[in-house]
Amino acid sequence: MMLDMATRTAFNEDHHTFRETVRKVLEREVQPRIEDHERDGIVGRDEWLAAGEAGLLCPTVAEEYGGLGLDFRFNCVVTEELAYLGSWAGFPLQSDIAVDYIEHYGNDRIREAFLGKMISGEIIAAIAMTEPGTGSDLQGIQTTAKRIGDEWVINGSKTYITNGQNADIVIVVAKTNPDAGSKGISLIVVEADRPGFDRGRNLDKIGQHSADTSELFFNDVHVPADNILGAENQGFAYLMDQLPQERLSIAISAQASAQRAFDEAVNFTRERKAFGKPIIEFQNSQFQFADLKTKLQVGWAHLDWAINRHCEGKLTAAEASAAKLWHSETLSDVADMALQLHGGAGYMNEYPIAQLWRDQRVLRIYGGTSEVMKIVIGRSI
Amino acid sequence: MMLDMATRTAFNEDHHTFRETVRKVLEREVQPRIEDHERDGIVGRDEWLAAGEAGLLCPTVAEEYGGLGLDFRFNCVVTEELAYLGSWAGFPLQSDIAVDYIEHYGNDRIREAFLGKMISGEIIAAIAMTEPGTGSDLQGIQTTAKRIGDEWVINGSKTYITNGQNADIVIVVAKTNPDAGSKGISLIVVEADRPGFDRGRNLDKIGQHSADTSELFFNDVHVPADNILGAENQGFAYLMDQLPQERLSIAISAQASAQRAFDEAVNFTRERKAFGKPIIEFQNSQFQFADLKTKLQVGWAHLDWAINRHCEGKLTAAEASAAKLWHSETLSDVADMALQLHGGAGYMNEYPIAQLWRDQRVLRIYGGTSEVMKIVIGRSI
Amino acid sequence: MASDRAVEIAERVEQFVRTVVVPYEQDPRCGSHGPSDDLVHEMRGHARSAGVLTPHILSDGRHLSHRDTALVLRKTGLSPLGSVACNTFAPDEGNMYLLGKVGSEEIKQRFLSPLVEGRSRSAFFMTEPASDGGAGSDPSMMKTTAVLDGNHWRVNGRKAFITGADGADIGIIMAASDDGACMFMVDLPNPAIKIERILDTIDSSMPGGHAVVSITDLRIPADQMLGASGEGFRYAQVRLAPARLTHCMRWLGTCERAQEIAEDYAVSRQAFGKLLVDHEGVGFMLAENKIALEQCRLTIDWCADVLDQGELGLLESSMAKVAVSEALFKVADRCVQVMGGSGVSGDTIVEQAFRELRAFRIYDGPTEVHKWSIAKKIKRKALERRAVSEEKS
Amino acid sequence: MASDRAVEIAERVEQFVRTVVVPYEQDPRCGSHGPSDDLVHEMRGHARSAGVLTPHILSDGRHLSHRDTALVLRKTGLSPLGSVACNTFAPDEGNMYLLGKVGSEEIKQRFLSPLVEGRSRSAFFMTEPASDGGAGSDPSMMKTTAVLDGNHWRVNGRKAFITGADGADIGIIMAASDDGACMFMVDLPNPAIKIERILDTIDSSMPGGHAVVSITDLRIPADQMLGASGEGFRYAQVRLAPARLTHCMRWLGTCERAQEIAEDYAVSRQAFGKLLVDHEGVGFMLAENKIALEQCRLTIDWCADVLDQGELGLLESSMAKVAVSEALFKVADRCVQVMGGSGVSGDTIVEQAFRELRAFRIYDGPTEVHKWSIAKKIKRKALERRAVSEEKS
Repeated sequence: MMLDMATRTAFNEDHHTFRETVRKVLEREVQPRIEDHERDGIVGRDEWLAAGEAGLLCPTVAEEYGGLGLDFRFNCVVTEELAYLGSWAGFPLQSDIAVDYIEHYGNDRIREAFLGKMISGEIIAAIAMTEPGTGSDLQGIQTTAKRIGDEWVINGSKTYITNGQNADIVIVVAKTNPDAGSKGISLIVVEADRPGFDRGRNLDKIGQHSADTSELFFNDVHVPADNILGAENQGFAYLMDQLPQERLSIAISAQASAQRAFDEAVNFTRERKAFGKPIIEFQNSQFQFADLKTKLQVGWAHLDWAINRHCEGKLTAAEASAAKLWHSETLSDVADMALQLHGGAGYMNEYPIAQLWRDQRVLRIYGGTSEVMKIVIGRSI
Repeated sequence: MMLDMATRTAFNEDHHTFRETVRKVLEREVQPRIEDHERDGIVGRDEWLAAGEAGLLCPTVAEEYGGLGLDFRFNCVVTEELAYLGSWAGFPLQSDIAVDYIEHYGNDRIREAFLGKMISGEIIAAIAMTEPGTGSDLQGIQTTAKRIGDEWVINGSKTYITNGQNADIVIVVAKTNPDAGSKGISLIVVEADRPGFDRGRNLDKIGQHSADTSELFFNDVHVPADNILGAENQGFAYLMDQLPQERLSIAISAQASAQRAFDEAVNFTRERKAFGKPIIEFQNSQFQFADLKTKLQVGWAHLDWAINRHCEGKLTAAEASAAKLWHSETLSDVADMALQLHGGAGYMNEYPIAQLWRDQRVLRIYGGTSEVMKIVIGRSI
Repeated sequence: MASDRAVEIAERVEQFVRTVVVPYEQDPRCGSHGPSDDLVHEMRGHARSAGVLTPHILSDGRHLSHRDTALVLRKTGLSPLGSVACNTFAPDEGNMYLLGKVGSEEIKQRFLSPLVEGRSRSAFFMTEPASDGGAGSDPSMMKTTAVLDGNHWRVNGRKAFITGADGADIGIIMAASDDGACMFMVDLPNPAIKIERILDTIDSSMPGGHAVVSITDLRIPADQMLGASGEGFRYAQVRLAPARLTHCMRWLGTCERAQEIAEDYAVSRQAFGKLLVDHEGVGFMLAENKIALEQCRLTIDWCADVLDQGELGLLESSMAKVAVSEALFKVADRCVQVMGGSGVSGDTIVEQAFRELRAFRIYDGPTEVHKWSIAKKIKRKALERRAVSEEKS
Repeated sequence: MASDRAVEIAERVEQFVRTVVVPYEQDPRCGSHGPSDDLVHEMRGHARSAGVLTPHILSDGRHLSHRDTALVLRKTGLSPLGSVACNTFAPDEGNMYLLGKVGSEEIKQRFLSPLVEGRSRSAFFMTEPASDGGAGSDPSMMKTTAVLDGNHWRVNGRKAFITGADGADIGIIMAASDDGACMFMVDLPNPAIKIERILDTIDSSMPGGHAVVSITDLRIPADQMLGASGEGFRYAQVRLAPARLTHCMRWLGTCERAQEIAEDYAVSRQAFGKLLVDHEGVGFMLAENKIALEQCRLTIDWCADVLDQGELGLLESSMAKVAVSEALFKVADRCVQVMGGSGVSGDTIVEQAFRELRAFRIYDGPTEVHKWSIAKKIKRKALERRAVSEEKS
């Protein structure tokens, strides 16, 4: 059971070769430990280091910073394979989202300090955006960073932060000019060993137990002034710039996960019988599978279009939002029907479909809810 | 208001240039007469001849038979533009479906007699498959062709035949070996002036009034033995071979028509106010538009993938069926919501959306119902 | 529960519609703006003989309860022509209800009686063209004016989507005086009321179709005002919820019939070697329809019970209208799909049901407007609950 | 209409669940296989004091009507813990119903009384592992056997999805004798009945979870047979429709509560400068939920009325089960979506409602199996209609 590349249009031979490596590494390092990750609510450091060593982390970082300088399609390969495997290890957050902020907006000291170790997996990054009182509406955030001498002093709390327990560094979205709305937001790197920084409990979630998710507290946390990424009060613009890639990354996970749900249901219903014949042979099953296979065909074609467009620098914010919206909603449809086709086994956590179904629900919420995607797309009309 | 080519991936400059021509011809020859076509239930001969003269008909026919020998993407351009315009003139049936049977399976006499005139629009073709007692299930057809001497003698009746009123030649699907099921079916060309051939009334339909649709009756119709296309009893296989292109063609119409529905709704709701503000500014409208725009983005990406794949000879029957299923179902969703966004005006036939909504319903039925598509796709799993 | 009386009436109506009205469904006098007046009169004659004309109004002028009406109107709706034949169709049915509730004896005598007897048709002139910035689905924006001029009112304005205006004998006209909205009774035709055009719409069940109308210096004697000046909105609300609900009742009947037709088709036709109904792809659609139809019936009955308790039922009728119109459209769509090519042809009423139900998702308030008002009511209640719980703590 | 008595009981139950049970929702004893037996006993003690233990069974052993039960069980369902606390949960509620209907006096005395008093828990051993080719949702394929051996029955077989088996005091075991299916009463635990494993499932409301059980040479005294040999399927059908419907009742209550929570969230939280509920994208979802919840209530009451008329109600309960389980799942899903990040967290019962309703679309017959049987019934009726009309013509 693996992703079929025969009809794909986004990848060349180099990517295919890389994919073979990724599959081997994940099969060896991650797959045997998924149950542990689920139980423990976190992916271990060893897996991060193994991924780093095999070149799975941050493949786009430029050679001058110790990276491989590859195109984003290599990230896509990792994200697809991880989602298809059913692991929600936070590698994509590191490679597809966090590292770009460090590489694009960090000063030399910041790049020097973090990029190499993010590639190796020695440093795990998180991005702290959402707060207990706000959802996807960034203008409502309350965390502040005050400039006092050569330092920023940060106060506030964040929630639903992926990699929150593991994180060695946190990119904090904070108000540096509380009166200026979206024009008063900056991004500041906080090292996890700074006094005043605290992690809350690893949150109890419906799914994605392997992705540690936390509240984070900042109580008079002091960091050097040049821990800021880019210019003061420009954070909102940087976030907007990076959002398309983040949303595309979620769309990729969604599509690969949907394919896995489909494959699970096909395999299951071939074996399992009801009323004397394999479930897959009932016409209703055939029709449901036909519907799902159709959605997957359409989805892969669209995803490759979006990946190619992103790599050509043409993917707009509205297009990326549409991709996130469509692929996450489609994943929910596919996962729900795939579970239903399992019958009673479908709600047993021991079957991959049950975990997948729980895991996928949040894709319609994180990275901006479907409703926020619609607001973004709606504005482009 | 026109189709946007900026994000498309199936066409090159030649196609774009051709598209300009197509738009001009349709704007001049078809658009002013759409109301007439709707009222009369048929597209006039003049429009066919004009389309032929401008090179819109059968662009793929090889140069040796008087054609241009272009790739199928040129057909796609015509089909897209026609559907976007809101005309259901039977050009795509001629160019995307009928002509291939003549060119691929006709003998030299048949090719000689018909190809040139199909290109010029002097001959209009129909394909007679469905019968009053059968739907998409070809094995159930009752029309027979008996070999008597040097002739075929055809008896039976057909229904829902597009171009049925206009047709100069009809490719009849008939049983030549009634006991052999799908292996006893042949395709035979019947010229409309043969004694015993009769047309029923132009059928009263929910929509697509411009596409003449008829019952056809065959009462001891004699045609020469070499009016058969290809080999005796091989008709089912030929039909299967051509079906992917037919279904792709319907998918193209569906996608272009969906885009038109969307564009109509955007334009209308920008102008029309409710409770003091333009309807487009209500959040529900924005969300619905976002949803539709997302489906269209996904649809165009998929359609181009399918067109490219078809032109590379790789599109499978299941993939083409999935395309037909998805695009026709999506069209229904898009058209329904686009109508709803028009409010009361939406059910006035004078607004293009009302006609479009009536026109689109049958796309989920003709060329094989959604259920039959699901059977085909289901078998491929 | 519907009363025994209603059950008896409903049985007679069903018998009449199935045996007498259904054969008219292929009559060429069924045009795109509804059945012709000639055809209407012919069918009404039969209904009168069969004792099923205006079956929801008793001989003493009282109406059946809403719950009883629901049963009877479902049966008149078994054919798209049935409600016209039995005189239970829109807008006359709602107009009769309104006149019965708020009309003076003189008005009832002069305007209501001929309607109940099925001798006249009426139209309700409320909605105004949205393009004029007038009252689309929002009656508080009324632009048509009524000015007192001696013992007459002078009315000016434009109206849109006026169902049945063409050919109507009686009009109820809404216009704003200085006191607020008013309603007036007028005989039709009247030279001051001009039918600008009859809209060509996707539905086709209502005689006279839907018209755009201009009213220019219409003079109405003061005693033809319905009720009191300024009370027009209150009266409109009296009519509002019941009229919404009777649409639901009639179209439920039509879709029940469409489902019967689709079921009959599915057990009489083979595909790929077995009856259509034995294909799960078909059987499951019919099962979904059966469930939806039952839920529509329950929802209508529930709302009717609320109205029978004397409530205005604005929330409940909004909920019912959204639920029923959306569900019945899906039912009709699935019937079309089950029947394939014949589903989109005029051979059966299935394709008409599909078109009619499409329109019903818009008229009498589009789904979105109802959801909007339901959401407002949810908000108000949740805020009250919050206030209470904050007070407690 | 529900009786006054039921209204009074329902009010007390609601008061109890809201004030006493809801605070337990964050209790750490709520595990992934349902609340611990310790927690169950603690809550039951409170319910006994409050006079709301087993509120649907009267002191003389009679049950409330199904219609009345619907009202009371909706209220016990207001918390996912409420039905356990009030002893109206599955499978005990259905088992009590069955024993009340078909149990002898001795059986009632010995097995029913402790259940009604909330002192024991029970399990119903019917479903067999589909992987063994046994009776999944299809009881006619029963593979567990019962052989008479002197004055004892010897039972062997395997059972799956046995809710509450772990920790149960009483078992009803279904097995096939030469006469056909039989039911037996046994005390638990019993060394011949081995819990192979407790399944880890996405739902988590039922004490004891769902178990796979093997039965090896279980000896049951002949007088512990429930009713007569070979009548087991008939008894199972007695239990079938009511038990399906009480699931609908309880989960309706839970989703009504989820909707309250989502409404409260939507009026207390701002986004982009206004209350969430004022965004149409949120308000419309809540409006859809309100409509769906009302329709679920109506559908349950309708089916309850059918059962109260003494019908088996197999068709109606299939229709209700499909309609209610599918609709409530969508309600729960929209509640999650309205609440965003907190919707997927354990902070409120919304995420549990979402998981529970997902499972409910499968247990007690997946939607597809019900649609399949509804379609068969449609077919039979349509063929009959066709035969009649052919006869006439």
